[in-house]
Amino acid sequence: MTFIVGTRFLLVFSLITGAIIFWRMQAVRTGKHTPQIRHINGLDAIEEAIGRATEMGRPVLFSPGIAGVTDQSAPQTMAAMEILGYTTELIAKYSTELVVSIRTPDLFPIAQEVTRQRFLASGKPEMFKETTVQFFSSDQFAYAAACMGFMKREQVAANIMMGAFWAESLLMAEAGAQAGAIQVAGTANLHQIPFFVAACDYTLIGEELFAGGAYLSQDKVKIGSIAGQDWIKVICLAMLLIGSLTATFNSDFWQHLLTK
Amino acid sequence: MNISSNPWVWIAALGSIAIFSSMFKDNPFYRAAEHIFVGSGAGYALTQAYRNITIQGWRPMSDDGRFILIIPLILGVLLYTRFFRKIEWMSRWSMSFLIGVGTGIAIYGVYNSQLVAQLRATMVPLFVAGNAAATRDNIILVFGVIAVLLYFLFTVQVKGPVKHATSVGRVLMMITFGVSFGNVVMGRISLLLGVLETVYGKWLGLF
Amino acid sequence: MRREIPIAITLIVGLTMLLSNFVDVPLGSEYSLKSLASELGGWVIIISAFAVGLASVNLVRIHSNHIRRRSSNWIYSVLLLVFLVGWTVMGILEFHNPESEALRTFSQNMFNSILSSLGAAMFALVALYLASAANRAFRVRNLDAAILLGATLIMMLGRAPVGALIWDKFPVMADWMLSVPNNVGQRAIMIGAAIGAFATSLRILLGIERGHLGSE
Amino acid sequence: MSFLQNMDRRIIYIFMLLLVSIPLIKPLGIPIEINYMTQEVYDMMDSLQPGDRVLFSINYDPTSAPDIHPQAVIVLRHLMQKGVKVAMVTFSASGPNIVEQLILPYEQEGKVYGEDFVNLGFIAGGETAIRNFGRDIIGTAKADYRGANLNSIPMLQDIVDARDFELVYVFHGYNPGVQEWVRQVQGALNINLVAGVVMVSVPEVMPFFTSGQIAGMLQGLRGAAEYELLLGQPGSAVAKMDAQSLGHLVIIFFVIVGNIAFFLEKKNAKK
Repeated sequence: MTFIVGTRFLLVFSLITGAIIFWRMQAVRTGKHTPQIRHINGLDAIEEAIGRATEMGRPVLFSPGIAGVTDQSAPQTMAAMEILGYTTELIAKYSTELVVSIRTPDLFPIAQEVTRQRFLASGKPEMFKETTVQFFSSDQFAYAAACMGFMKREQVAANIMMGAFWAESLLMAEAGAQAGAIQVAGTANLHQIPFFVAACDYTLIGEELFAGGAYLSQDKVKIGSIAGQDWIKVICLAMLLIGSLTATFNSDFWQHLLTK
Repeated sequence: MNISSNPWVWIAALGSIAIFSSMFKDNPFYRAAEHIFVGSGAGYALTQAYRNITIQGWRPMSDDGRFILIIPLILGVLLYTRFFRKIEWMSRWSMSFLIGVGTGIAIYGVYNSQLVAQLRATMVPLFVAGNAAATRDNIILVFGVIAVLLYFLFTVQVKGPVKHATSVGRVLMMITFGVSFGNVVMGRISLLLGVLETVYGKWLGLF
Repeated sequence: MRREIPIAITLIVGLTMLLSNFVDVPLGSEYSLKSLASELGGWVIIISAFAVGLASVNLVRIHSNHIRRRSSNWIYSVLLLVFLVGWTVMGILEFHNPESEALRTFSQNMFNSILSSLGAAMFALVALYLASAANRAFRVRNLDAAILLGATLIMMLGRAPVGALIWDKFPVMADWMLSVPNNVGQRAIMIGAAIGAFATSLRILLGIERGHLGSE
Repeated sequence: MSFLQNMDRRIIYIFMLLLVSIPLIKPLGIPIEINYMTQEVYDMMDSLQPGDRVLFSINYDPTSAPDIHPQAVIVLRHLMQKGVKVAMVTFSASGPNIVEQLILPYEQEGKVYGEDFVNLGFIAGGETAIRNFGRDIIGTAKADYRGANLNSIPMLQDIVDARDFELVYVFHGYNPGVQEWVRQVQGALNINLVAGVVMVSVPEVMPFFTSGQIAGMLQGLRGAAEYELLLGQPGSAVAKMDAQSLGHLVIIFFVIVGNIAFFLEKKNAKK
């Protein structure tokens, strides 16, 4: 067994942070710790948006981003799937129409599975239809064109965009605004956050997208995982401070440690 | 004026105009372009998929005897069990394979390029002798990153000075968003000019 | 079992991919951990290719239903299906006749004047949407909006040649904002998001998050 | 006032389209300030000697081309005028066509394919491909785009890896691009790397420039315009800069209009 040079710090760091998350999940699960998650506006807005769609009798469009489940953006897509699960429950509760637009074919069966199961769990399996999850196109801009056309023609009342987005973000958000939809968006793709902030009613920024599933489900284990994430952030802050201070005194020990 | 006689230029120009027409009103011209676009995209993807299955899966197996490739081929076929109620659970094997690869790649990828690399780049000296500007910038960088990170604490009730720090963090995020927005404008106008060049230049021959 | 097998597959495959970045272990005569990981990565291409077919069945079914029911706008569904089938046939013919110059030129022209130029036109729309989004969103309602607006304006004036005519400090300010405050926000959001992505992946790997695996 | 408050977006679009179109057809000549980074890249190119060899890595496709292609055009013209030899490779599937487009005018003018320039074609595999290509150029590319064996190409004689070029110029539209070249090749072989970057990616690439891993950087269409001016041959990029200026002013104008409307509305509400 050979360790690959340059990744040893990362290995140790992954193990430690993984253990921290596990530890916090256990603590919350067994009731030793009951953390409160701070308010996240964008997530509360999803119910408002679906409620409005029900009143207006118009559909809700959910776009889980244009990334798949097999690359570096997979966690964003999967976080979107968690939020989709919650959205589906609300849709079932209000009996509104939901359309999930898919760009990456890999994601198609997964999104079907998530929505079907949640409709079933909510006691309304008949609400899952062939049109609930629709493959729009695997071409980035053809997908955007199809979403925009759908929003305008169906006059969607709510447009929920969660996941990894690229240049199509503003196209879709502006088309939604033009259709008069309430828009809730969330992405960890930095370069696209400004457009969502400008064009949508609510935007989940970076890590808020990943906290969404836990926040919405109030599942104890997942909340424990969020508490663990806070611990990791504090560790990063400490590393940053120590690293900068040692750098101030001409020592690059810390920077080097990170590349071991 | 010297209108192009190349039919492909006509298709490209008319298609672009159809797409542009959507910003004024949903119209049949745009709908046609949209549906052609979606159909073409899907057809192209199917072609690529056929190519990939043949080149990466079938030929290496049948021609070079790499029989291990039967596994992904079977996993691929299993996806289609979704059409049969009784055995559709088998399609989850393929899905969980894909998700396994994705999460495995992502954990290393995001930690390496987004966390460790960024932490390292932010470990800068808080005092640069004889360079007041660099000292200022470095202090903004280190304490700014800390302030924004504090904003992302979800389960800790922030009070006192930390609360102020999170407000500063929010302000810094807004500046970042503004900068990104303003910076993108030029690149996007370039793309608009590119399309206008096709329409005015290549198609209408205005210049 | 129906639930455990998928979770086990995710865990084993995920760990293989993850650990191969850190260590290399010989596995039998043919494989090492690293080569196994790259083999699995190659399989993804094959399985994903099958998923394209699955997703396309959905597209075809939805649009054939439109046509069969003669729902409004069914004619566009015809257009979509014609192009879908046309491209597929053309692509497969081209693949099996690599020596045909005519086929290659035709498919390249189709690609350039349909897929490429429609994509470019969509992309170019972003410039116009930036204008309408800015008009609607950048109103000084509160401090946040004011800061967002200020940063955007300085940046735009620093980039466009006309900005330097108005005030020659704009380009300098824009460069500074890009390299200092912009970096602050970018890095911190990236670090936070990385931690979130890590935790999400971990939950999936350990089978804690399994909404995507459906019911029993 | 509610007219201004809820300004019909279509008015904005018409204004924008009209105002960027006018200077395209008839340029206004707004002066362009030369950024120091452009000057550095220009000087670097200008100091090359006839017979020197440069590698272009074309990492963009037709969709992102309008912001970056003009750079490739003008830098190539400069190098051709100086008698520098240019090999071009691409890691984007539609790249080989772009390369053919770039070299076509010089081929018609009488320069010789294989001696003055060569199209090494598309190499699949993203980051891994860049890594392999940087270390073993002939072995990775094998044949050029027109099917010739690389050993038979005169200008590639005794080329082994990326270090054998005077410099490598990466035209970056999207990834894989500059970051991959820096990570996989520059870091390991310490090559002389210059980056031409679409405007949108400038913030991501900037850190490599400040750290010195990239010797020079040219920014989007504006960088191309400045380069055209430095070379004394203003072309399409310079012409488009006026349209850029007007486009920016239109957006700023409508932001101001939006705010005026907003404040008047607020004032009315108070009364």
